[in-house]
Amino acid sequence: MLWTNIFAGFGGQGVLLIGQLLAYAGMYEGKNVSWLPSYGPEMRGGTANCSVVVSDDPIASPCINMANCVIAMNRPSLDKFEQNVLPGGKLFINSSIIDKKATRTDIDVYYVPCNEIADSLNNPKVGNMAMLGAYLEATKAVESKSVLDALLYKLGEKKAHLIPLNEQAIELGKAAVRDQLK
Amino acid sequence: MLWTNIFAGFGGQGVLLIGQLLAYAGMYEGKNVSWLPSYGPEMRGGTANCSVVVSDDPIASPCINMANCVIAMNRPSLDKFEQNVLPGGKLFINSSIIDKKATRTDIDVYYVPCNEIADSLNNPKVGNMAMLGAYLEATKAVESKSVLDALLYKLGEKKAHLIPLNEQAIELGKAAVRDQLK
Amino acid sequence: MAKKLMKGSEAIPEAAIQAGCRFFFGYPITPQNDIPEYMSARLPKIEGGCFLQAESEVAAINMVYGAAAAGARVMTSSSSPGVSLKQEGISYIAGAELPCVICNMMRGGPGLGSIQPSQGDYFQATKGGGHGDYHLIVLAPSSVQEAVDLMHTAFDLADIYRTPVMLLADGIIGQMMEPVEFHEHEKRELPAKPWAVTGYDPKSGRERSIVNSLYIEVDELQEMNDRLQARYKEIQEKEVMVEKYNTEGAEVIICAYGTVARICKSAIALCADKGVKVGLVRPITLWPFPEKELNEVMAQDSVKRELTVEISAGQMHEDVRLAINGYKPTDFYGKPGSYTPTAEEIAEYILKTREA
Amino acid sequence: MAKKLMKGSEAIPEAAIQAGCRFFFGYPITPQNDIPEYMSARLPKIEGGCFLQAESEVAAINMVYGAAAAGARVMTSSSSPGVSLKQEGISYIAGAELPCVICNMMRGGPGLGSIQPSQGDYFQATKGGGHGDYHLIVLAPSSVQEAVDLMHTAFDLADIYRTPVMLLADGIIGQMMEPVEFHEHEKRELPAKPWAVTGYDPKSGRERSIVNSLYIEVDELQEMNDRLQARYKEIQEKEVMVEKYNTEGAEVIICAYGTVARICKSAIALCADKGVKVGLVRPITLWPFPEKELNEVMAQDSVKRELTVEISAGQMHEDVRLAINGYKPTDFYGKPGSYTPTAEEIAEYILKTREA
Amino acid sequence: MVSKVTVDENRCKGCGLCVRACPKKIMQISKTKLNEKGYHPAECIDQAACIACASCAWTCPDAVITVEKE
Amino acid sequence: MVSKVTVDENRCKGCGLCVRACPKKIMQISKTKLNEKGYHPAECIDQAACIACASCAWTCPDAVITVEKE
Amino acid sequence: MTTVFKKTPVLTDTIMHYCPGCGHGIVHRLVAEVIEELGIQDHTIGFVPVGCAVFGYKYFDIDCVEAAHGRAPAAATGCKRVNPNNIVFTYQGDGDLASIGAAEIVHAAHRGEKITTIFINNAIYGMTGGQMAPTTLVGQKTTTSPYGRDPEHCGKPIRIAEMIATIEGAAYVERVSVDSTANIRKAKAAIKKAFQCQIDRKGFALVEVLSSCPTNWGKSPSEAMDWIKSDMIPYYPLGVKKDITNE
Amino acid sequence: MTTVFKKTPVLTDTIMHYCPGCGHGIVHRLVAEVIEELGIQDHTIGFVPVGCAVFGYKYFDIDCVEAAHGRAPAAATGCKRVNPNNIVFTYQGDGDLASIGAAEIVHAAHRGEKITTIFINNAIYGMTGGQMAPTTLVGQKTTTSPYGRDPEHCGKPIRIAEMIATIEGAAYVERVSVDSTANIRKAKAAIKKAFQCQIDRKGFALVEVLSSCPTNWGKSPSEAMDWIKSDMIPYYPLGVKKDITNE
Ligand SMILES: Cc1ncc(C[n+]2csc(CCOP(=O)(O)OP(=O)(O)O)c2C)c(N)n1
Ligand SMILES: Cc1ncc(C[n+]2csc(CCOP(=O)(O)OP(=O)(O)O)c2C)c(N)n1
Ligand code: SF4
Ligand code: SF4
Ligand code: SF4
Ligand code: SF4
Repeated sequence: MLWTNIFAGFGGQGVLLIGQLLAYAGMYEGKNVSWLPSYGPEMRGGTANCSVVVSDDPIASPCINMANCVIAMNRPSLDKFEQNVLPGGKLFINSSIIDKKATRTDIDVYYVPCNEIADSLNNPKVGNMAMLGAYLEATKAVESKSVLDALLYKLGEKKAHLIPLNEQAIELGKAAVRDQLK
Repeated sequence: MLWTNIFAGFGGQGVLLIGQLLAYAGMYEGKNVSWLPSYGPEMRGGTANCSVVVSDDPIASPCINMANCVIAMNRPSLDKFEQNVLPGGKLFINSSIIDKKATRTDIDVYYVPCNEIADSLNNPKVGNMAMLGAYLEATKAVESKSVLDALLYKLGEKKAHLIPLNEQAIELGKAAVRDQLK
Repeated sequence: MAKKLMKGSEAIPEAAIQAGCRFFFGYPITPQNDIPEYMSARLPKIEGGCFLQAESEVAAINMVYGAAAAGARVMTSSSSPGVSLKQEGISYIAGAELPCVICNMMRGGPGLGSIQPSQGDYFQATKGGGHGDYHLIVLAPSSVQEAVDLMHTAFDLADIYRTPVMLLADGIIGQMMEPVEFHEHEKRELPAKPWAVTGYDPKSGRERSIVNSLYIEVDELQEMNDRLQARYKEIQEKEVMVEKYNTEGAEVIICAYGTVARICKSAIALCADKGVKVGLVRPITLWPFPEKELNEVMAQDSVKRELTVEISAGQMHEDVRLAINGYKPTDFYGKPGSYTPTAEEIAEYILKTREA
Repeated sequence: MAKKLMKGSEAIPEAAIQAGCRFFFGYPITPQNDIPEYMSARLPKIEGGCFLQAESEVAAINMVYGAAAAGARVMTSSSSPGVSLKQEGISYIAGAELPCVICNMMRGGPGLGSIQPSQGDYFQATKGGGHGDYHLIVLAPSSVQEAVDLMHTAFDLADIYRTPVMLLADGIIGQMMEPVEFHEHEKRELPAKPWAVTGYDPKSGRERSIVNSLYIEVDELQEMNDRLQARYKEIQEKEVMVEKYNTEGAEVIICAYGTVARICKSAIALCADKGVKVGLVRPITLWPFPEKELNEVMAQDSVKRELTVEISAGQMHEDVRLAINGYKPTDFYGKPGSYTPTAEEIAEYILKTREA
Repeated sequence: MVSKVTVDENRCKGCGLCVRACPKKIMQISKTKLNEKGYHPAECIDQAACIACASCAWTCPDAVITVEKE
Repeated sequence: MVSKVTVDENRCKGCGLCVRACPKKIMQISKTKLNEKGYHPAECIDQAACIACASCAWTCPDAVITVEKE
Repeated sequence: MTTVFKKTPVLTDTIMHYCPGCGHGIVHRLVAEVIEELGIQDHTIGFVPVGCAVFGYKYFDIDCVEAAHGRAPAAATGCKRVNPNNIVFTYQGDGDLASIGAAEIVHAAHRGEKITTIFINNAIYGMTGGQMAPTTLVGQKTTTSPYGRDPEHCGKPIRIAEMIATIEGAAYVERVSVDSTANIRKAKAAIKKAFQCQIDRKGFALVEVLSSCPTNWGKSPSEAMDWIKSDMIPYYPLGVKKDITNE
Repeated sequence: MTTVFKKTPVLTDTIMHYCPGCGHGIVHRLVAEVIEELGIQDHTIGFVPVGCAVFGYKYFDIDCVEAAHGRAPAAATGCKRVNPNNIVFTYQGDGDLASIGAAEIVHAAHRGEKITTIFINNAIYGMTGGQMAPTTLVGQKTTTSPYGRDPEHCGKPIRIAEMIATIEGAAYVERVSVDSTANIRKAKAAIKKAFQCQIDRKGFALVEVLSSCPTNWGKSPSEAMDWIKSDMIPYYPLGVKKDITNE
């Protein structure tokens, strides 16, 4: 099993974090993983993306051009990375703020209303977790449990109380795509 | 015609100068010439030497290991460079301060009492010119006239009055080896 | 020990510390700032450890010189323009026969260039960017774990051969997170450092230590150079490291190092999908270059040609050509600057040039 | 004009001045001090000329950068350790596409080394001691007259290709006196310098000049590098200079540059005395290296093998091997450090290896 | 005296230094507007009170404020 | 008081700084002696007049002077 | 309506890349205004540093050169010597000038180089992500002094203006600040004087500007300005450190 | 007989390569005597420069390191940080310290590095054949200022002691001279104090010594000493520039 993923969005949307959580989760499950952020001038420009690989076999390249999955949290990310989904791959679109539909027909596309989900939980920050939930549901790349373990590690004990909220977001994200699954 | 020469002595003995005069003289006579001083730590140590090539043909190397002629103005120079005379070549020894004889038998050796000649002219500085005279007499590499032209150029008009003195030294140097010629 | 997900530029300084490095002198430059930052947090907490931000790269390498002269395990880190500034100092360290580790996270050049990954400093690292006939041992990791492991090797080789060792990586290695394990490292036998300047007691009988690269007499300088060359020869014989991947029976052999080599592995998979067997020879030591090992692979009848892939105008490709010496065709794919080629385009190039 | 007997390190600055150089920034270092000293006496007497002793080699090369940016013909000079310090600056000048001339009178290394002649900086000069994919045009005179003539070439090439040009010489060239003629020099067509920073008047219509090597976007950096590579290709095609000596029907071909090449000529005469015909290919441009020209000579049936002679561990020999690419044997004679081989020992080596 | 403070909204980064500088306390960061770059720009909430001292403009790091007076 | 100034002649470079420094003017550069290195060494011409102030020794750049006293 | 204040045309229309509230923007504007007011736009050459001001050439509407990190004074020297009638200035950060470029600035002053230097002291390395500068205050936390700058370990901050003022060739040296409108006005006057010093060929001129880096200080722009006043100015006293322009 | 004066054993028996009457020899002796008197020979490390003192390691009978030109303060820093109990000093010329090494000395002082620097100001580059130094006096002819140093062209000489004294981390800075026996005695006292400052861990200490280069000044050793007095001291006033060792 080999999952190559690109997570992309605005700086504040937490795409680097959910990418990392996926990598941690994979590692906890004994898989090979890599996480690679883009860095440099774009960062000042306010957009961010990272490549995450989760694989049973040793990872060849951590640099991903064509990915199994692309997660687009905002419009520029969709515009930029739609073309990078491998045929038969999956594209996740934050439908709350991307009013455009995907143009590709050779891939599976999932629309996730991340911001709405976050708003429903009264916390604008967990939109990214909703998206991660959707990704988990559609790919089964790793277990939610592993992701939550990873989150706990990242948050530290002091912020452990935030776990349930994030878990809810993940669940709602999963639910959001369940009927879109093919 | 190719003359390769090594001039060697103490720092103050003017060996670099007579080497240069030979090079200038050769140039005035339309020959190819090169002059190369040794530089570096030895200079601080007080000894000096230079390699001078005078040639009808373009000069291959200005760096000389084995020379047609070696001019030794002091004992260390004799010790160091006697072995560098080509078989059949010429070795000039400042017999005023070198009490040793040459050991080589496959070369022509000339003994020139440079300091005595200089003293006889009441000028301790012209010992080097006496040696140059001896060299000219034995090799005929260039004309004395060219050497004196070169000297005039080096001295400048203001010191032109020193020419006759130097000419005398050259002549005495020539005389000193005339009967040693084979 | 459990695996940890770590950024290369945090794992590298951690590995250095575990390898016994207690002194770090450096100057900030993107994309390697995590290294000094990590050191600045860790070293002050370690007995006898010291992190110092130098006033410049020139000062940093000379601090390394002084600390190495005092017998310490010491390291500096920088990126391309900063490494250029260290060239005089590196030549001095080589000439004075001092051990140290230098990390270069290459970025795009020449000049101020960019802060994106690059492999444009291969020549500088392997041929000697400074003056005189010296070499660095140059290690090129292609994963965070390997960077960690090579850090131990780097310090050991430096001590054993009394030579500066360079870890030559691209920005990707630094920025990437991968699981790493800090396992116990095989201990090599390390020489004592009687030459270090630690204080000379005339009564003690030990000789005076003089750390120096000045040999004003031709013969003395020759002696020093002969010593260096003999050491280089020994290193070439004993310390070559290389990874061979999928080489057996391959039709094309890729030669690539660092992250690019991993992209090539993906390209190899893509080629395999098209039924073309491609192998990879990945030098881990760029100097000494794995000449023999490359030739062993190239000698196979199956192998038709070689392809070097680099983020450069083809710098390592010269060493490949020197190794292969004309007996099989070689080719180059890559660009100078900061453009990291994709697996797809490499595969495409291999397939295309195959038909041609 | 009549011939004058001149030291190389006085003839070189005089030639530079005659080639239109009006600005010199340098820092003292043996064995090239006559160059700044000569400049310090001459330039203040020339309208608009300026000699400045910089506080360091780093400052000197950056003053060169600033003066070149302003459109001047400008030069600096140093010797090995000093040239190492200039590497960042040289990479910047290459990246900003500025013309200038840099002189390196090589001395023994590595480190402080010695002040005797050496050829140990060939790699630094030709492969790029600084970071990134750039090249210098590297000119290697073997006589004072040639140094003088090459000075004109150097400034012209710099302007035409907007690139730093290095005069790479050994201490012998600097210290030696030979007759020189300062004859009129063939004028090449030189481009204007609209890119120079001389003041921008928004009303004038000319574009703003920005001298820069920062290209933060991958594509922009690529563009700059492509521009450089295209220029390098053109230089390789058009500007190779080489001397062939006694090559026709030779059995052995020596490849050597600078003063060493002249010693080899003496060695060739010694071999001829023993009835062995030896020829010499002397690269005058070390970069671009005369690959084609060397191969033309090597292709002769008479030629059995090649021998590179250098005061180094065999740096140029790599370029020779790359050129010959294995189709005839090559060999190396020389030592790293400061030991200048004699004609006699070179001849002996040739004769001995012939028998073997 | 009639004065006018104009903020070039799309160049404003919402840093608030003009707010801090204004002696009349009539500059504020808009809570509603969002410019192209995603910043909440500054605005003058009481042009009439402006004394055209240009303190805001002198302080603005992005030179986005123009001050005019009769 | 009996003092003694000793010059290590073979290490002396004949610079004359001791001559300059001596308040009693009893140091001089030898006109006759020549040492191994070719220098005319310094010498004390009047040991009896020496007051052992060691001015010469303090000044000597080559540390070749030893001064003793009873 | 008359215009009381308007962006000077010597600043281009490009939006500056600086973080919101960064002092660099203020100083850029002041420099540009001074160039406009002195009428020297058409023969002024700017040397921008490696540091946050690395893109300065995009903002100053004059001929510009990007200098290597710390070497702007040397590069500017080369340029000024070629065309002595040009007005040449360097714009440098504290990493650039006070750390790696310490020798170059000392020697530009030592030679009495007729150039003008605008020196932005923001007590930190901005561009590279907030490392310690030689100007970082005692106790200040940065990414390379995570426990706060410890003077026992790496000394107390260096006062560049005072140091440069000891050098004969420096004709005019002043320290100013951009923490308040009043100080910004004074800063502009100082910058103007520093350019005038060059126009009058008096010698080297340097203006040290205490400036803010809200991003790396972890403060809001407004808090950052307060911190200049409360913490920086007490250690870095404002005022003229040397002025021989009237001699 | 008792010995009033005798060569210290901390100087080796090797004959120094310095020219006759060169001030370097005097200062070497003073440094060696101080090391002897303080009883620190067995843990003192000397960092010698590139300059005429390049062979210093042959003369000081202690562990020594040859530093790159100008970089002795950086190299010494590395060493001192490794073994803080060692006494580490640099011995540097004016080309080395004031020119190429200006940044390194400023920052050794800035960090309050606990090392001692002996700075030989002989107003010229000795080793390389008499080029101009930043300390060359106005009007002084050197091989790179053949018409005499022109302050309009390259400024007036730099006063290092005064400049370094402005830096907080410098604990002790004094300028002395070796032109007379009296001044040599004072010089020794200053050198001793500078080492004591390090032993007491007070901070950075620098002693600037006005010294002679008869060879490149074209003067006899004695004339050279006179010239220090007549020409150098008036421009380079002797005395303590900073002393916080009692604080
Ligand atoms: C030779 C070299 N060393 C280091 C760097 C990395 N670098 C870029 S900017 C900078 C310092 C920035 O700080 P400062 O000069 O204070 O300016 P600021 O960003 O705070 O305005 C550094 C170290 C570089 N580009 N080149
Ligand atoms: C990087 C480098 N630049 C230049 C030199 C050449 N160099 C050797 S000593 C020296 C200066 C000597 O002058 P100073 O420091 O004043 O010492 P002095 O000889 O007068 O005692 C120079 C420039 C060098 N060795 N290395
Ligand atoms: S100071 Fe300028 S950038 Fe900041 S909020 Fe006010 S108008 Fe906007
Ligand atoms: S001072 Fe010393 S070296 Fe000089 S003459 Fe006197 S004894 Fe000799
Ligand atoms: S990092 Fe600091 S100095 Fe740089 S632009 Fe941002 S606020 Fe300004
Ligand atoms: S050149 Fe000058 S400084 Fe050097 S040893 Fe001679 S007199 Fe002393």
